[in-house]
This record gives sequence, C-alpha cells and structure tokens, in this order.
Amino acid sequence: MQQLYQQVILDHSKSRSGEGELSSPHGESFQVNPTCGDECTVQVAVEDNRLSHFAWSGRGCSISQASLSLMYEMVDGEPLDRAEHLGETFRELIHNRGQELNPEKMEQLEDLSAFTGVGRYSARVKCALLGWMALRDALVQAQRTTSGPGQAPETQA
Amino acid sequence: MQQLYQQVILDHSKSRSGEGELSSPHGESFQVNPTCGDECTVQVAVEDNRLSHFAWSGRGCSISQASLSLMYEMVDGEPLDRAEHLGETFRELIHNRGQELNPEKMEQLEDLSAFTGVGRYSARVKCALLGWMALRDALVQAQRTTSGPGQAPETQA
Amino acid sequence: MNDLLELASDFPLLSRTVRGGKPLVYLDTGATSQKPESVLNAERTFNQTHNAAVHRGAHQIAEEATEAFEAARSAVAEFVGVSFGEIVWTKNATEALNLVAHGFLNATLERGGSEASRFRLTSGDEIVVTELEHHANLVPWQELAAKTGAKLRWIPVTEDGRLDLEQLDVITERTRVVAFTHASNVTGAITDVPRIVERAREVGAFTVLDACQSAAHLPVDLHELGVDFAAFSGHKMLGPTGVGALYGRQELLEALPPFLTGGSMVEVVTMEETTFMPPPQRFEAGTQMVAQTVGLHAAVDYLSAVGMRQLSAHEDHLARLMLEGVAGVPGVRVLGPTSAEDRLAVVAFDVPGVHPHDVGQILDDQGIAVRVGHHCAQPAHRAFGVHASTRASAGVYTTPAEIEAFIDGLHRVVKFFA
Amino acid sequence: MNDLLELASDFPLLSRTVRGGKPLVYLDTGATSQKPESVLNAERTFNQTHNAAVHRGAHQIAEEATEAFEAARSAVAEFVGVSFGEIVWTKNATEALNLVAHGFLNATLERGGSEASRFRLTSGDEIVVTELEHHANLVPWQELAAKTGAKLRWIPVTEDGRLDLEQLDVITERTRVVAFTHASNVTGAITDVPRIVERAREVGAFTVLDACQSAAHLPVDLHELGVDFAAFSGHKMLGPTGVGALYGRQELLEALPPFLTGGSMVEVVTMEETTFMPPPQRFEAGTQMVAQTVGLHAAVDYLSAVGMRQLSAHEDHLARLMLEGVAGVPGVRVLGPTSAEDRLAVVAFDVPGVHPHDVGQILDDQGIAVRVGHHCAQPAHRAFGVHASTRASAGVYTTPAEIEAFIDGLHRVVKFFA
Ligand SMILES: Cc1ncc(COP(=O)(O)O)c(C=O)c1O
Ligand SMILES: Cc1ncc(COP(=O)(O)O)c(C=O)c1O
Repeated sequence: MQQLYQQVILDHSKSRSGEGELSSPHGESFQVNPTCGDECTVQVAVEDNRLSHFAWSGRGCSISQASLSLMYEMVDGEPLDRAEHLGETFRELIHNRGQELNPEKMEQLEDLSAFTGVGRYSARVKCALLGWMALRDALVQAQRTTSGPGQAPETQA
Repeated sequence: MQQLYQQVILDHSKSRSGEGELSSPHGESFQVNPTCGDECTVQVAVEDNRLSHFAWSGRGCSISQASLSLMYEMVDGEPLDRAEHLGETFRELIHNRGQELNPEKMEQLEDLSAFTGVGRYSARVKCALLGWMALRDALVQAQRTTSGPGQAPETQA
Repeated sequence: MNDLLELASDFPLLSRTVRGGKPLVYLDTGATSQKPESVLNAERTFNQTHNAAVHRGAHQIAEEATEAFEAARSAVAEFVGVSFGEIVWTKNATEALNLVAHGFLNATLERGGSEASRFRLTSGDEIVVTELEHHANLVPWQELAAKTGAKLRWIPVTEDGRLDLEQLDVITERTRVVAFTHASNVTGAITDVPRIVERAREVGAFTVLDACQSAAHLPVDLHELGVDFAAFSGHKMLGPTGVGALYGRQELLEALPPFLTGGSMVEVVTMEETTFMPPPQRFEAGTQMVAQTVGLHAAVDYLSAVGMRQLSAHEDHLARLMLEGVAGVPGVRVLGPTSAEDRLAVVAFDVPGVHPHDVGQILDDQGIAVRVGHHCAQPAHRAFGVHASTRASAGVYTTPAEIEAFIDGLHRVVKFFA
Repeated sequence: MNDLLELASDFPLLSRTVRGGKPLVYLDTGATSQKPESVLNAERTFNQTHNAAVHRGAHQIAEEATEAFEAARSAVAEFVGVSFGEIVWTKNATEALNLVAHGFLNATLERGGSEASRFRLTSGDEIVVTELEHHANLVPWQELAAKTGAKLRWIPVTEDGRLDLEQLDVITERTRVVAFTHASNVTGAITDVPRIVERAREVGAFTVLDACQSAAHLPVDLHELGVDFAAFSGHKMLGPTGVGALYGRQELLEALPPFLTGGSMVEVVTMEETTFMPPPQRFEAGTQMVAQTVGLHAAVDYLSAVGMRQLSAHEDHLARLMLEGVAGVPGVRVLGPTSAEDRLAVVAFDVPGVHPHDVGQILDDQGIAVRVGHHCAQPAHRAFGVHASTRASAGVYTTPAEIEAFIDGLHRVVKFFA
C-alpha cells in the first residue's frame, strides 16, 4: 500500500494546490467518473502559448485529488506544448501496469512519478487520469476561443 | 417408428374424414402451432346437448391431420359430455409420455389409442392436441351462442 | 449459534487467494454472488449433453433442451411462489423492469389492442417511485414519464434509510404505477410491501417490485405479497450471469403488449403484420439464455435445500455482527438502519475524510473485497449527503470470521489515513 | 480434399448418442451451434476464479473480471473487423436489432438530444427490409413503422431464393433504413452486401446487417462491408447462449439514444433526470452476461485458430455434398440456390406430400438432428408456396460421412411415407 499511497500523494490529496475558480476562463471542462460519481472541473486561460492561469475544483478519492493538485503545480504557467507533452507521458505511465518508464521520462515527470503504483490497479487508472482528461479537453476549448491575444482571467481562490 | 406412425394414423392423415365447412356454425375456433405454422379450424353446431355437426379444415403433419380426422369420427353426432370427456382422456394419454392409460380408458379411446406413442415425443404433443384445443374452444363458444334450440347448419363438404 | 451455515466449501471461487496469497474475504455479494459447484456443473452438463434450440427442433436433443428450459421456469416460479406461466426470462432484472415500462409505453403508442388500454398513460397520470431505488428501477420510469407526459413522483427516504411511509399520500388517484424496491441495495432496509400494495390498490395503481436483493436473502412469496410485477436477477442469487426474470400476474401478462420482437414470440407473420403468442413466450424474443436458466434452476434448488428461513436467520446474525463492528470504528457512519431488524446483511457506510475508493483499496490490500461508489443509487446517496460510500454485503457462504476480518481491516483503514 | 477439417472431437456433445444408442448426426447448427471444450472451460474458469461485478468494484477480482470482459469485447471486435468501442453486448442478435430499431423510435420521441435528430422518422419516411428476413430482422421494423408512421417496403426474393437485386429501386430518397440479412437461414443464399450498401448510400439511408448466419461461417469484415449496424449471436458461432453483439459505426453509436436504461450506463442521476455514458456503455444497462462474453472470446479464438477461410472452404464442400445428395432424392425440392456458389451449407427443402414434422421425425429416429418448421421466416416460406420445410445445416465440426448418413436417411423418409 505504501507503494500506491506515496507520501507526496497523501500530502497533495490534503493540501490541494490550485483549487479555485477563474472568473472568465478560455477553456473549461467538467468530467465525471460514473462508477463513483467523482467529479472535477478544470479551467484554463491561455496567453502567448502558455497556460497562464489554471484552477480546478472537484471531489474524489486521494488519487484523483492528488493528481489534480500535482497537475496544477506542474503545468500552471508552463508552455502549452510542455503541458501537453507531460500529459502524454503521465498517461503512458499510468497505463504501464505499475512499471516505471525509462529514466528520462521518469525525470520529466518529477513528483508525478509517485503515481507509478496506480497502474497496478486498473480500477484506479481513471482516478489518476480524470483531471488530465479535463485539462486536455479544456485546452482544446481554449484554443478554439483564443484566436488573438486574450484577456487574462483572474483567479478567485 | 411403427409405434409412433401406426397404420390408423397414416391412413387417417390421408383420408381426412370430416374435412369441410359449416355454413353457420354455433362455434368456431382457429388454432395455430407457432413452431411450424400448422393451422386448423374446427366448427361445431350443437343441438339438444349433442354435437350435431362438426367440420374441420387445416394443414399440418400426419399426426395433427390424423388427430383431426379421428376426432371427427369419434365426436360427430355425440353428446357433448361424451365429447368433452373423450377430450380429457385423450389429453391425459398424450401427456403420459408414451405409456398406456388403464384398460378402461384405453377402451374408451378406441382408435385414438393409436396415438399412445406420440407422448414419447414432447415436440409432437402439440400436433396431436391442436385439433382438440380447437374443439374445446369451439364448444365454449357454441354454448355461449346457443341458449335456446338453434338452427342446424349444413355441411358444405 | 445454530443459525450459522458453513457452506463456503461448496463455492470454488471462495478458496482462491488475492493480492499475493491473502485469503479472499468476499463481501460483495450485494453486487454479484458467487456460484456453488452444483450450478457450474448443471450449466456444463447442459452444454455437453442437452444443448439445442428450444421450442423448435423435432429431434431428441431439442426436446431435452426444451424440457430443461421449462423445468427451470417451473422451479423458479415455485421458488418465488407464482405460477409457471407468470415467469418471463430476461437477461437481468434491469431488462425485466424495462420490459414492464416499455409495455406501458407500447400500450400508450396504441400497440397491443384494446386489452392493452389499461396500460395507457396520459399527461394527467403519475408514476411513483422511491428515493431509495437502484437506477434500474428509476431511470426506466423517468424515460417512460418523459415519453408519455406522465409525471414522476417519489416516496422519500427517512434519516435511517427506510422508505418514509408517512408520506404514502404521494400515491393518489392520479397514480398509475408504483415501482419500489423490496430491499435497498444501499441501506439494506426491507420494505413493508403490504402497506404500499394496500395503498396502491386503494387508488387502482399497478405495483412493480424490485426483488433483486430480497430474492437471494429472504423467503419471497410474490403471490402473497400481492404485487403485480416483480423483477430479479440470477447472478445475485447464486445463479449465472446473463439470466433474470420478470414475474407478472397472469392476467396482466396476457394484456401487456410485447417488448422485444423477433423469432419465437410470434404466431402469424406476413410482411405487413404480425400476431403474437400468449405469455410468457410473447416476451421471449429470439434464442434464450437456455444454459443459464438451467444454472439458475440449480441455484434455486441449492437455496431451497439450505432453506430460505435458515439462510435469512444466518444473514441476520451476520448483519448484527457487521453493524456492531462498524459501530465500534471511530467516526464511521452507517447509511441505513443501525439495528438489524427488517434489514439485510448489506452495510454501506461513510468514513469521514476518507474517500470510499481509498477505503476499498486498503481493504482489498488485506484480501477483503467490498464495493465502493454509489452502488447505482445516486439519489439515495444524495439523501445522505454523500456522493459515494463503501458497502460490505454478505451471502449464504459468509462466515462470522470474515466479518471479523473486515472489521479489523476497517480499523486499519482509519489508522492509515489518520 | 485438404479443405476438410476434422474437429468433432473438440466438441463434447457430439460424442453422445440418441434414440437408443444411435450416434448423433447434428445438422442443426443453423439453429444453434455446439460448443468446443475450450469455450466450456473458459466460462468455467471465469466462474471459478474471476467472477465479480465489472466496472464497479475496487477489489482485485472485480479488476480481473473487468479485464476479461473488455478483452472479450476487443477479441470479438477484431474478429468482425471493427474497433473496440463499436461492439455493444446484447443477449442475442434479436436484442441487438431491437436496440437499433428502438434507437430510431426514441429519437422520434425526441429522446437523445439534437445529435439524435438524424434518426427521427416521420410518416413520409420508408424502411426497407427483405422477404428473406428472419423474423428478428422484420418484426422490430414493422413495430417501428407502426409506431412512427413510416412505411415498410421490401426487396422480394427470386425463385432460387436470393434477394432480387433487380428490384433495388424499392430503395428511394424516402428510404431511411435498409435492414437485410448477410445470409439467409432458409435458403443459405449469401447477399451481395456491397451492392445494397452502395444503393443505400446513394439515397442516404442507414444500413443494418443481420450477420447471424454469416459470422460463424464466413470471414466477415464489417468495416470493409461498409454497413452502419450489424447484429450477431454467440450461440450460433460456437459460443454460449445468452450473449450476442451489436456493431454500430462509432459516430452513429455516439448519436443514438439509449434503449434499456438502468445501472452502469448513466453519468449523473437525480430523481428528475439522468445523463448517459458514451457508447458502448450507454447501451449496456445492468449487470452484463460477463461469463458468456468470456465464453464467446474463447469461441472466436477457436474460429480464428481454424481460420475462417479454411472453415468456409470446408463448409463449401459440405454444401456441395448436401445439394448433390438432396437432388438425388426423388421429388425433393430445395428452397434456395441449387448450386453451392455464394451459398452456405444450409439446405432447406420440401418433400412433397410429407410434412416436415414427419420428415424430421423419421430422421431423428435414425439419430439425425435437423430442423423443421418455418425457421422463423414465414414470409420466405410463403414466397416458396410452402408453410414449413426441413432444414439441414452444417458447421465447422460436420463431416462428409454425416452428410451421407443424412442423405441415406432422407431416402428412407421418402420410402416410409410412399
Ligand atoms: C438469420 C438470422 N437472424 C437472426 C436470428 C436471431 O438470432 P437469435 O435468436 O440468437 O437472437 C437468427 C437465428 O435464430 C438467424 O438465423
Ligand atoms: C436493488 C437492485 N435493483 C436492481 C439491480 C439491477 O440488477 P441487474 O444489474 O442484475 O439488472 C440491482 C443490482 O445491480 C439491485 O441491487
């Protein structure tokens, strides 16, 4: 169990960085895990090809909440392509049935590497990925909304 | 097979006694065996508590046709209670899984006893009884229609 | 103490281990039961020896298959106290409940002739369900209401997870259907069926009972209960997956329009139109789950041999142990009655601050299999102010030692996330 | 000669005897197939080791059950040349066809939102079927027509039992759906699917293929055939009873309103309303026939190991033998093509003056199991001027010696009733 519930996961499931709401996001996505009714909403604002603002809200298990909280720390303010790339690598990790990816990728993932053990429990895969599904979806929307340089929405934490 | 296809059955399936139509029956019933599409119509007229006229038409296998033909010979002109009683005994025989009933009953059944073997083939039970189901149904109707002494309908063979 | 059964060895799956050699403690019978060897053997023997299309062939194997299939119907009918012709095979309880709801829909769309008119709904009509229903006995009625214009109303749930029978006046002269569960798969509460049936009869409404949880755990006599329709699933009562049944009062099945259409339920088919067989065949379109009905036959034989009273006493005892044990874990709240009266050995609970997924995971790590989530009953959870819960549920094969292991495990959960 | 397979020993039932010790000659595969040992073992192993509720539990067995269930979906999808998410489990092909028809009905009743509007029917619309259809692909469309006001039209059958493709102009701009069989279960004729699909596409109609008979006997690639929907049944393709599948083009499944409603197909449920999951889950309400999907997985593995081309060459050979043999019996008329081209080893025939029940009975007495009746295709029989027929049908396990025994038996039938 320690392998699944790494300390960083337990910590983030409580501290929940980035929880909040944007006043006028460029993109927003609501996702639900129908098995358990867990939900999350991810909001993004995009400026100069960077994820300028990010906020999330939701309810769920320690895995899903920690995933959202760590996602915030990893992608907020980052270039879009880096955020997307990170998402791809994280998905790959979670689908790797509990095995680590190559050292280079594990390094890129930084604290997200704590989720390695989740891949061993197929019922929890969706928990780890719910937030990232929402992020991908929100970014697609944002790219549709923002053709020119947009207004930067403010966080109401 | 000789046990199932007794000569009397093969004969009656060809000769088909009583095939025809009544011009104004007191009771009539159409029955269908949904497995094979076999059908029969039985028409009856009732006078003074006797089955004064009887006619049938239909299509089906040798068992069902012989059953109708023999039924005609056994019940046409007979008192209603005898026809009904005979039907009960015949049903009992057919549901007896190929065994004879007691000698007294077998004697009452006369030529109908040739159907004993049908009971061994559960898929054929319906074939043997289709006509008798129609008779029972037609008689119920006739009893409804004829409160007083009715007109005797004519056979158009 | 002589309430207790020791039957686990009849169930092959229960001897397996999980998570690296830990003995399995299976407390997810409320979701699906394990099957005794006799059920597995019955299905296998049928497949190896008697498999053929039923009600069709003139050959010997087809006759044997037909007899096995109809013998199963007869056994299941007897098990729930109804007549042979009142049992319709379905793939699960969900299909059975949909069949009834679609019968009303089809009647409303003027299918089924004049005898079906008693099932026609209009926008002035109401359908009553309850807040405790499994989605299977809620969503089909929502759909029916949306399609016919009828209004959906419901009996609310009390704080301790029972139907609030003080509010039976939600059933009025406008009510045409009352659909309710015999036992909740969340709170374990057993419904006072006669009271609801009485009220429904007063206003001339049809009753539809969800007997999914009761059929495997209580003696059930549907004629005695007096409901018009009832649904249950084979896989919850020691039988195979893929088979369930609808009970319908003979006279009602005779008037109800068909639902699924196709082969084996028709009389005369022309390109232009079709006439249908009498029940139960009218509702059994296409090739049926024959091997599975034979398995279910063996399952009800097994349950009858144990004795439903004996079984229910056994589970009553387990329910007490579970409730006592859970009450001893600091902070844990049971969603449902906290006493074992009129209650199944199905205990859903909330561990404050720990999500059910996490509760279930730590239990699983100890070999204890429970269910987490909303158990297909979101409104019931909403009534308790939670979105999900953890549920332990027992069956005929569950032992007191397993309940103990579960309670120990639950203490460990609380410690882990403290 | 190296077309011939010798696989009967893989099928336990085929070694039994009937009618007092006579070796069984099973020629009723068109109704339902026998199952190889590997299928029976797969189901049993699942039940003994991995049985649990899928997509629900957080425990190990539930994970294993879910993986087995979805692996079966993936194997079946690959077997018929489609994507994982395009396969919906049903209890049989009949349910699958009803699911599509009810999708149109529900769209017409304004369920499913704006994306479902493409499935809405009005009284100006037409549905085209064929005179060769099994009742399963006829009656649901009659019902849909009666409920929506759409008109039912059909492609007639030629004298030798094929679809009359000269009359494809029955498909017009008014046609919204064309439902037709891939291979007739009466005449054995294999349909020229691309021609019908092409015509349907010209007018923008949806195509629904009944692949019940083809899936077990021909290589089938549904993407290549280009149909929109297709249905087939496990029990006809060496799999268990109680499981079938619907194929739907991804984009169409995404737009189609749900049919059966209940647990496991919903997202958010309140007492007032419900949102539904994406396909395929949207169409899989309630506990599924999990063990049976695992059995079907083993069945398609078996068929793939044999090779569908090899199998179809084997059956081609058997078809030739049957047709030659039957042609040698005085007076007997084949209902369907008398040459083996584009034709399955399914031979229905009429023995003038002898009712099919009697034909079947005399064959049964010799241990030969055939089907008698209208084979759930009354209109096709009517087109041939008969009400019923006798049908012999072969499978992967059938041998030339069995065909010979059948032809000998048929000669005896004619003698018996001469
Ligand atoms: C051509 C055809 N279509 C449909 C069906 C219906 O299949 P099922 O009875 O398995 O639903 C059958 C078999 O009975 C068939 O042969
Ligand atoms: C109370 C209740 N009703 C209905 C159902 C639905 O049964 P099934 O999924 O077998 O159709 C269940 C089980 O899931 C249940 O517990």
